[in-house]
Amino acid sequence: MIESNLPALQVVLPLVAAPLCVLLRRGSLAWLVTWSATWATAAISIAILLRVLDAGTISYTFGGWEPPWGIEYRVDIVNAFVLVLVSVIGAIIVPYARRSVGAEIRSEQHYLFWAAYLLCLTGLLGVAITGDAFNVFVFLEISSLATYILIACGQDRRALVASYQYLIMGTIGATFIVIGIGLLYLMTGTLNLADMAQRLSTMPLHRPQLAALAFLTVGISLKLALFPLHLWLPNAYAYAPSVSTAFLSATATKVAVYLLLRFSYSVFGQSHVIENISVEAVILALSVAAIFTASLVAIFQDDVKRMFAYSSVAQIGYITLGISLANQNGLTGGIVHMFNHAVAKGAIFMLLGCVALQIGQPLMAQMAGLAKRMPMTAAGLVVGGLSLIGVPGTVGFISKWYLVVAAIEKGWWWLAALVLISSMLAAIYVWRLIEVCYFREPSPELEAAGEAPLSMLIPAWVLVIGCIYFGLDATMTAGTAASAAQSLLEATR
Amino acid sequence: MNALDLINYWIAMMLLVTGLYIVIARGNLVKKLVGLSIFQTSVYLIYISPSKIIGGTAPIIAPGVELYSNPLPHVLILTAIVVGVATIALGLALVVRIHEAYGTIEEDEIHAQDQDGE
Amino acid sequence: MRGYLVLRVIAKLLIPFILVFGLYVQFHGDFGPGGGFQAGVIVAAAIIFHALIYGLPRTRLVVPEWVVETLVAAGLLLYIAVGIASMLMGGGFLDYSVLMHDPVHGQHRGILLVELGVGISVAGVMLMIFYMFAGRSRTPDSEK
Amino acid sequence: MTTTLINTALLLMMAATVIGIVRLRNLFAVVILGSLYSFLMATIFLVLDAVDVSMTEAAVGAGVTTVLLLSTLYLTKSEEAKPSHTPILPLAVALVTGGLLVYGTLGLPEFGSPDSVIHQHVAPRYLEQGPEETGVPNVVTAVLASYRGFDTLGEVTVVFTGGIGVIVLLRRRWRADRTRDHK
Repeated sequence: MIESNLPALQVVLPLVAAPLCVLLRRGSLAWLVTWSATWATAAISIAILLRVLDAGTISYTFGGWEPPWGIEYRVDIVNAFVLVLVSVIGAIIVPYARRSVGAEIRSEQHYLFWAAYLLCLTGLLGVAITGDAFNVFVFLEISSLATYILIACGQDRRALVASYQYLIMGTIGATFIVIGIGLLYLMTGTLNLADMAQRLSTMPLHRPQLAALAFLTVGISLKLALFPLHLWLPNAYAYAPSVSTAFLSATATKVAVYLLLRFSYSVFGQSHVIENISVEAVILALSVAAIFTASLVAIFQDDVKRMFAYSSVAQIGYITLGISLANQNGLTGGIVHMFNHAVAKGAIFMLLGCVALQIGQPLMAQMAGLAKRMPMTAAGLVVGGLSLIGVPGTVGFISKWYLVVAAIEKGWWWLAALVLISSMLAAIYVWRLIEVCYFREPSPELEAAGEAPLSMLIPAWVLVIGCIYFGLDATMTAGTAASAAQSLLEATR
Repeated sequence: MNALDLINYWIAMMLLVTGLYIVIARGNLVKKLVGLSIFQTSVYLIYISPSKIIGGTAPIIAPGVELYSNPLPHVLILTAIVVGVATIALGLALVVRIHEAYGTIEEDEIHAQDQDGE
Repeated sequence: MRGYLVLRVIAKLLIPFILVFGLYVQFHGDFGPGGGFQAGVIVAAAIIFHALIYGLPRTRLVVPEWVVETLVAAGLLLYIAVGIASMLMGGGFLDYSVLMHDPVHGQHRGILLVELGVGISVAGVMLMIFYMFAGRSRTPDSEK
Repeated sequence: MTTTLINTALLLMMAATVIGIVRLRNLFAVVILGSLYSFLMATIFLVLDAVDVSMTEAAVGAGVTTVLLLSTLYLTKSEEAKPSHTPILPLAVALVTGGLLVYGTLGLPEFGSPDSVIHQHVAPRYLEQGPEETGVPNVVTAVLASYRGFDTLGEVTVVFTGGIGVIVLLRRRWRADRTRDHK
């Protein structure tokens, strides 16, 4: 019974835990519920991935109504990969979060924070797993509303403004997505993505298809913070509680990227739209712009969380760059970078949370001499930073390798050169941090501080070790990404 | 395309443009949310208008009625309305808190205060 | 509002009717327009009406905040519980047909239950939002 | 014919209301116009046979949203500052979006007649077999709670999330707050 209902449980488990947290009302009990639910969710996602690798696409129907009348969950290798990514990161953060949340959030709000965390996870998993267009919107909004809460919990008053701005931008994005889905429904009469793709493939090219593609692309780009629609992201990440930042930076944008992949390849892949217009060229240009602009801005930030938030915008640029290349290696690079960036950025923001526990909002000047007082934290930040640059032996190298190879395959040497040059920019801002942490005398704030507690360091270091392990042996990650890329490309004409 | 749809779409488009314009152009946090809500409702019109069949009735099955309007868009928009109000409620709660923290609900003044603070 | 006798008497008369209307909308949603969501809003409106006439402190005594918070979670849990029950009885998630011997009866039962869950949660959330906004006092600045 | 007329009249009134909302700077007036706007919208849904949607829009748009906006205004400010920016870029963005929508919708298949694709593909099953399969004559309820019941679970979850958010943001810290307020 559990076996056949795995896809439903994947989403229902964190969902049922959220109201339980509210009923329990005690922060520590809510944390225990969250802990159990997230780890079980992670286990389910791995079981699903194994089944998909073994037996191919899984379809699950709700309420016993066969698609397209009922809602269908459809898991192929692409979203199985995303499910594992999201739920494993979601689980690793929970043990870490206990101390961090305890320090940054008022104790009577803890159970609500955990409910919001679980709801956000539910929403993200729901978007990633579903095979129904309108269901995408509903779960996207669950995750978005929960995200606004997770951001607004920050101590700084600017967290409120950041959350408000994200609410405005996010809702505009979601409404664009609804318009896109509406146009698709009016053309095809169905909401099931597979049915939709099949019906679109037999249609001649006409204008509503173009408009639907445009609305969906812009709406999703708002959610994934593609340049120049990224303006909500830096403040949201900078002023949110450390746990929220770590979780969101690792997962939320990745799910949006997945959605872009799903619509542009699986839904529109066989229609006549894709071959007639060049969305790729636009996304390519924006990705390159994102990488360079955001990296440059990151160099001049004094708030370290904000610096890495801008770095996130740049890193998302690499992911969309891979997607826009639209060949085997490019897509593999984009997909594997979803994973690699999630691991590296998750580690960095978790370690910054350790710093925040000791000294509050980590500003560059206050982090001087970090290595002397918090050596493990500083060392982890260095590994994470090297991954962002793409130094061989770290995960970042794997992603950039695929991107450069893909660019060269297309004969675009200039693009390969741009990717390498942009790594220099990342090196500059990472070096700034290393210089401050290792070659300065400890700041007055750090003078009395010691290393963060192990309950926080161990989960963070699990991700740090992930940065190195998956950088040395990429057969698992890049292998899965490659077969995901292949399955996406096969779906197109 | 008959006249009914044309006027519905033109007005929906006008509402959409106006709503979006209010959201982006205005600096008052409450007015932005009003604009956002207009922007969202305009989309409801785009969904519901095509569900109507001329000569049909509401989709509640009754004896002697042959032609019903399409229930599916109705269901979708019911969901969308509820999602919309949850978003607006959250947004307004944020506005109340921002007002308490900054003493203003004008975007410019908030940015000015944040600049001074740094 | 201590002095408004007419308002208070009429309110006392009206509130039960509003609640009954809410229940009608809740349980008649399968035959006419309506359903859990609209019913939840109506029930919440009745209680908010009570608060407007008799004052928030008295309403908080009638319907305490912790009850509302429990309702918020309970409605959602009821909905999920129906889904899990159908899963335990051998169907898929939310497959109401397996809930009773006759699939159509099962469907009808399931629909009533989940609509009830929707109604409870929506009434709870609407009331909670009202409590939260009304419990917030004006900041000094806004009174200028 | 009468339907078309009523529909058109309501739509034009809505357009006028929205222009009022843009121009007015007194936020109380804006909120009341917003409430009127929602009522007009609810009436249009009624004309278009969407009775359930109409009821919800009246309860939510004209009711709940208006009450929430009014309480926010009570807690904050009711006058909007004069706009200080030149609104060319926002206008351009909004117009491009609207233009794209017109571009898309004008190419859609014909509506209003029972032959168009949305009345042919998925919906007929709901109308023809819905009452027998679910025992519920209101097809909207049947689709909402059964065929697409999982969406509705998501919808309740969104409401739940919104409620949690409002509690997180606005719940008073009773003791702590009082002492701080007195300082």
